[in-house]
Amino acid sequence: MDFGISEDQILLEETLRSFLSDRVPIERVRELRHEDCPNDPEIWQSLAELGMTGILLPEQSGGSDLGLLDACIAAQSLGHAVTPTPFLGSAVMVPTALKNLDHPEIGTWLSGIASGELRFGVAITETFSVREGAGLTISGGKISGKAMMSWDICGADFILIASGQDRLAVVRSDAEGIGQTRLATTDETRCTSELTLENVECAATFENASESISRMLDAGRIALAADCLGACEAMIEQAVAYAKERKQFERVIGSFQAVKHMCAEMISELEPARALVWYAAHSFDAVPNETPLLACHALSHVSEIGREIASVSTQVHGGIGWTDEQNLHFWFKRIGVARGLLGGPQWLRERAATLQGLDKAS
Amino acid sequence: MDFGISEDQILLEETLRSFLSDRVPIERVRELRHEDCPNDPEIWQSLAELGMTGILLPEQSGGSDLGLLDACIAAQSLGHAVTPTPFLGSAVMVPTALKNLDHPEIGTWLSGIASGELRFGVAITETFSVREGAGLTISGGKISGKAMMSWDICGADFILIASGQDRLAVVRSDAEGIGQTRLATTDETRCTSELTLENVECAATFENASESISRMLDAGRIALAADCLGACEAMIEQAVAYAKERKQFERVIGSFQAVKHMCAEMISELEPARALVWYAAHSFDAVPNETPLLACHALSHVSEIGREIASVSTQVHGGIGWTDEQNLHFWFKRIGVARGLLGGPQWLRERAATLQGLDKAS
Amino acid sequence: MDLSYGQKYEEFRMEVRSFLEENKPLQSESPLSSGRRQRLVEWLSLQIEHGYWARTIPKKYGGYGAEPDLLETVIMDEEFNRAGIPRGMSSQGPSMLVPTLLEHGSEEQRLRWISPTMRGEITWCQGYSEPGSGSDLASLQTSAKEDGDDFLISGQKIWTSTADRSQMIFILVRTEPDAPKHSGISYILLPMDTPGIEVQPLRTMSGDLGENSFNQVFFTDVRVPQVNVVGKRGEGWRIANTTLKHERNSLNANSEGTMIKLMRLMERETCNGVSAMASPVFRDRLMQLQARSMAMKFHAMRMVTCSLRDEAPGVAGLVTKLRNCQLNFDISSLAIDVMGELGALYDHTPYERDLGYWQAHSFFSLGLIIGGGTAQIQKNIISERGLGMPREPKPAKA
Amino acid sequence: MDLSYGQKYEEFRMEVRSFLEENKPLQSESPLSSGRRQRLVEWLSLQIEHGYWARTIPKKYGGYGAEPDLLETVIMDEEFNRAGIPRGMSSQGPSMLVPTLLEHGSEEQRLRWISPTMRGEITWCQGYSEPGSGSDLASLQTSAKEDGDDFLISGQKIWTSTADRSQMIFILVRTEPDAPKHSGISYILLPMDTPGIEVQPLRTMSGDLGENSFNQVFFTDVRVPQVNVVGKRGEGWRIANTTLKHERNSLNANSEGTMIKLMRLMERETCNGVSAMASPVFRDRLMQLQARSMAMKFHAMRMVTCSLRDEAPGVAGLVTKLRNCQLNFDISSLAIDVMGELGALYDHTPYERDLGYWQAHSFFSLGLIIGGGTAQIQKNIISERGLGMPREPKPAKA
Repeated sequence: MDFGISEDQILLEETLRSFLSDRVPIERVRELRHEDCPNDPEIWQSLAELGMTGILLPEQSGGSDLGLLDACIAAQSLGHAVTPTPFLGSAVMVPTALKNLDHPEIGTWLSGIASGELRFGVAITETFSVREGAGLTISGGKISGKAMMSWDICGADFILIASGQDRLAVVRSDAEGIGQTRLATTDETRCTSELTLENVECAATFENASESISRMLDAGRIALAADCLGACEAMIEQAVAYAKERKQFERVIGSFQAVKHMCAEMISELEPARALVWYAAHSFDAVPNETPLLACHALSHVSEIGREIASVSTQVHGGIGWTDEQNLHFWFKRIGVARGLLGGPQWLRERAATLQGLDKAS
Repeated sequence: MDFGISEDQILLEETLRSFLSDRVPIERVRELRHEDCPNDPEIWQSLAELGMTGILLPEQSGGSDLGLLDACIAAQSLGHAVTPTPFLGSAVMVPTALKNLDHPEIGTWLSGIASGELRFGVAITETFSVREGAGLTISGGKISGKAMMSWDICGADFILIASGQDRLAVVRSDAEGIGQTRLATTDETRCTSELTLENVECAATFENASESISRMLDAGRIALAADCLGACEAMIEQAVAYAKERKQFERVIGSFQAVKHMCAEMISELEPARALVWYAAHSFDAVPNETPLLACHALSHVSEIGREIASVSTQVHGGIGWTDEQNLHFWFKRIGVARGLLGGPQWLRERAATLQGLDKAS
Repeated sequence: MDLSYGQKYEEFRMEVRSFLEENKPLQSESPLSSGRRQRLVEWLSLQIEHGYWARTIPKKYGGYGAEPDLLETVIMDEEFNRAGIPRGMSSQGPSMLVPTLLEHGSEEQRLRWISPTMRGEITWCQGYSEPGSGSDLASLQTSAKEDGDDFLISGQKIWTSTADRSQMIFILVRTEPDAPKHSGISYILLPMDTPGIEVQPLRTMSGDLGENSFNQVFFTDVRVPQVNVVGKRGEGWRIANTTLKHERNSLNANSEGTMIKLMRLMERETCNGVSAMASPVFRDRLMQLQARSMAMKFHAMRMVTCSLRDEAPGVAGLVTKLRNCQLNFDISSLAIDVMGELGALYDHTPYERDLGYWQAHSFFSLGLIIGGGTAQIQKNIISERGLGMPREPKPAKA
Repeated sequence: MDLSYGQKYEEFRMEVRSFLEENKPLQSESPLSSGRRQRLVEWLSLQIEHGYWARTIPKKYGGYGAEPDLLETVIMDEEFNRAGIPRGMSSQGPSMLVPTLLEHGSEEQRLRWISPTMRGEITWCQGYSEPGSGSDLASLQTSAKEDGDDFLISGQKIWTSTADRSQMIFILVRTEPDAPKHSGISYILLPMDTPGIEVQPLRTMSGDLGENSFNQVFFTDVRVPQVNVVGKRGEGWRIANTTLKHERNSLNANSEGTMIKLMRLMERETCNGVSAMASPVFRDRLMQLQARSMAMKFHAMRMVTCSLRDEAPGVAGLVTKLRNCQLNFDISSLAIDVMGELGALYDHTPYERDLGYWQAHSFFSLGLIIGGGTAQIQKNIISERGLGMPREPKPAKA
């Protein structure tokens, strides 16, 4: 019995965190927000060199064939550093969806992801939330319709699209008939867009892909929870560090019981949530029948404590925490946007109930 | 514009509080819990002499013809002193229900309440919550069935019963076919029972009484909120007083920021709730079309903050607050039991939404 | 309890209402647009003439000269809000400086500053907070050194709204460096175009650089005559507390309008074909907020009544800001939640709801929880002044 | 991560399971019923013989003498829970005194007390808290004055569970009144039938006077030999902290079973013909609690792993009690809510659900939030020891 991360996983985390603090410090994140899209291709390439983009891919694709827990450790570090990157879509969700499907191109695509040559956008929001008349239909190898809140479309080579609960398609991002509009959110570290498709030629289509879609969503939810957990961790660290330095009333504010208890509340919420995310990620490979429920609980729980931690750690900073200059808001907003990205907590909880048949009660 | 209680109302409050602290101190409440029923007839008689039992009744019945706000000030004082009394049923709900109905006995009954000679039990739970197969039917002037969680049945002369949403009946408590079983709750200051009726002769029945029933429930909900508010107030007072006295770590615990902030949170919830209860009570006589919504909001809101205040003020006391000896639990439990008595907060909120037509959204 | 205003006041209400119908005021133009200043001055002057602005300020200082009457104020607020018409001035000159001058200023200062300030001819900003002095405002370090009949001011202020477009600043500076921290502070007026003043915009997390923006102001040997001190030298802390009291009241945003906006949003916003209002879980949260919002509304009426009756509101008077800020933050949180993945849209992007109001409101409410004394300071005040709990003991010297 | 136990441990699990199937132990009898003591001693002795009790205690002290193995402990706990069979002893002798004696006791004390304590022949109670010393335990005032080779103990203890049926007490007393408060305390063992000891039951808000009851214990010139001190005189505070650590761990109630009980209740409980589980609002609260409960379960597994790996758990090791107590209180709150007006039924009244479990659980959880160090003390510890935040400054002498 060993519930925890291994030495290899600790090494992975240390390597990635040291790379990120070195190469993508917050100053670099600040610069990137002025680009049309924050997803810096150089970061992606470096993550590929570190083995991160192929973390879930088999060795024959050039991947390192690790599990979702490893991917989550990476996601947590990326959230901790608020790194702009299509990791969640390209390195977690797309590989999960495609690696068990059958198509002649898949090998090439997956190798391209592992080597960092290819990046994928994902358009899967409508599998759980249809708004603004969005929706997609595939007919005769062509796909048409609209997808809201697609991720990482800018600069992507391909886009993975879910049309309904059981059909997937891959299109080239430069295929004729594709239109995209950047949808700016408060989070300047994530690329989100509206995608319109008019009779777009699919590079591949997959029917009866419901299992792939739900595995993809589960993996995405757990990794997003990990990203958000990392961001929470960073906010608490900053709040505690600031409280130990900042003086008011001739004392460091961290010696005031009110401030201490705010920090104690935050960390006491964070630590058990870490175990929940770890177990959810572990289950994905070890006990997959438990995963759908755990994915809902992990993401909804982290979303809830995330809102509280984001708000309280900002409050610990006082007015300074509210300035752009202090940078704290990058984490605040990353956590805030994660809250809706793969289903809001309320939706996830109702799904958790449904998975247990509890909604059938009369 | 004058939003607040009047000098007469302040006088009423002072008179009642001074009577209660004098004649029904907590030591007397402790004694009464060992009785089969805590409703002491002497207290009722004294409340009648103070004009409390007839507070809502017209002068021709011997009442003082005051409004629900006055009754709520009384209820708040009774909650503040955790006084065991059938005030809520006999002096608020029964007069509200009966005074606009037509029956030759009503004058006698109301006069009896005002003078303190009569006490009523109420069996109205099934108008909002049917459990355990309860329910009542009236046929040919006889009533049969079961009512759960009826109040103040012990020692009552009559019982007011609602059978469904639009029919009321009054029965003599000693009529043949009536059975009652005391249902003990955690609150030892309130008398609750199960009532069974087998072909019981009604002293009066009223059809098409839906307006009377809903007015009665609104009045009851607002007065119960006031009772609970008074209990909350008393708990905060006790917590603050204890925190100013109790020393730990060579300081009074009230000088610790954590304890201060707990008290500040409690009082900051209490004060606006007071205004809500006042306005709800005021609306009952002045703007009755607003009352049903306000009654739901007042009781559900006070129930929510009440749970928090009861728990936090006990925590301020530390282990001592958890002892029987400290008496704090009488308030804790009065608040806890009020939470379900006329609809739990979740039920009341759904009703508030329904009253605004919000449940019709699709 | 009597919630009618009575005939006299209802007549006053009708007067205000017809005035507003007749006079089309300048609407929510950018404060920076050309020609606006002139229209603003005209509009404020017209209001003063009718007594709807500067109502209780004596005529000799350029006001209308009426007796103070809280109900009239409440009615004017209600009617301007109802008509959706801004009073025209939200700067800190009329709301904070003018009351201070009336209470502590010299006759000369009153005669010189009050009238043009109320008419909008002069915009003021407030120089209180410093990067090192937030909750502990009295620890401020901006210094004013005597130099003949002048002071030379050096230091830095932060959170200075409208500094970029103000002609004047009222500022707290340390004039007596050796006095105890609360007794060494003076309250000084000075022009923003004095040499040595530099204004830098301060970007906040909301990214907003519009009308609600903030600035940092840097002072390097800024010369100001000693006669510009308001009240006595060294008494600035006490004088500033008069204005801070005004600020605390002005931070009490009413949530009624926001609640209505939220309900419209929830009726309109659909996910998978079902409106947010049709979700029992969202509806339950909405009803919780509605009850809290109503409680705060009636609480405000109670506080107005206390003033009318000249009663001390006690602890009830101290809790408003704490609860309103949290309420507003929670209202925007529900709004953001019902919009799901679109709840984070911002910055005038397509599909953004209510012009990005909800995210902005959320940032702004969080700022209010922090600003004007953090929630922690509020709770200290509530427990100490309101409940009579002891102050924390002074720490022993290390 | 590897959550399998491996073959060796699965075999051990099967051994425990078949032992439990074969041996019908004494069930949840009243601890006061006659003959129970004898059956308890037999049952505990049988367990020790097979190594399921006193497993790691050396043979010479009456234990089984196995090497410590946390997984074996976990498996035994799981299997006893699964079978619904109590270990037999929940008193503070085995859980708190015995570890202390093993660490700090003299050889003579170990030989004399450990074996009969583990076998249930002696029941111990714990005399730590005093009415004036709750959170600030080190301020305790019960005094032990030297009198020849003895001490004379006078004072009062509170929250002394099982004092009414214990043969012995381990107690903290002040032996050096002039020493600083943490250095004047000694840890002493004494028989409860010593003249001068009086036990009074302490009723709590839950009204419970059963197995979970508490007492006050009064000491008037109670004579005890000085050799009964454990460890060195004046070192009681340090020694007691060993046992307090054991207590903090033992307070970590697992909520998994309670959650299952709540789900059953919600399926069964109907209002107006609709079950509580069919209410989206109640279901949403249930799912929130389920997520929290799962998080605490996995957190506990992480903590066990830390011990297995001999890793320091850091701040994560300090948060368990705070979060579990609040979770348990919140679980019972939902249960009480779904029962509506019947949620308050108590004291074995008709229609009471689950034998009054939920109200009792609510009172008990609130007690745990307070007991064993209030939530406030927990948060001090988390922030100071876990996050390295500074202690509050010592107050200046008034």
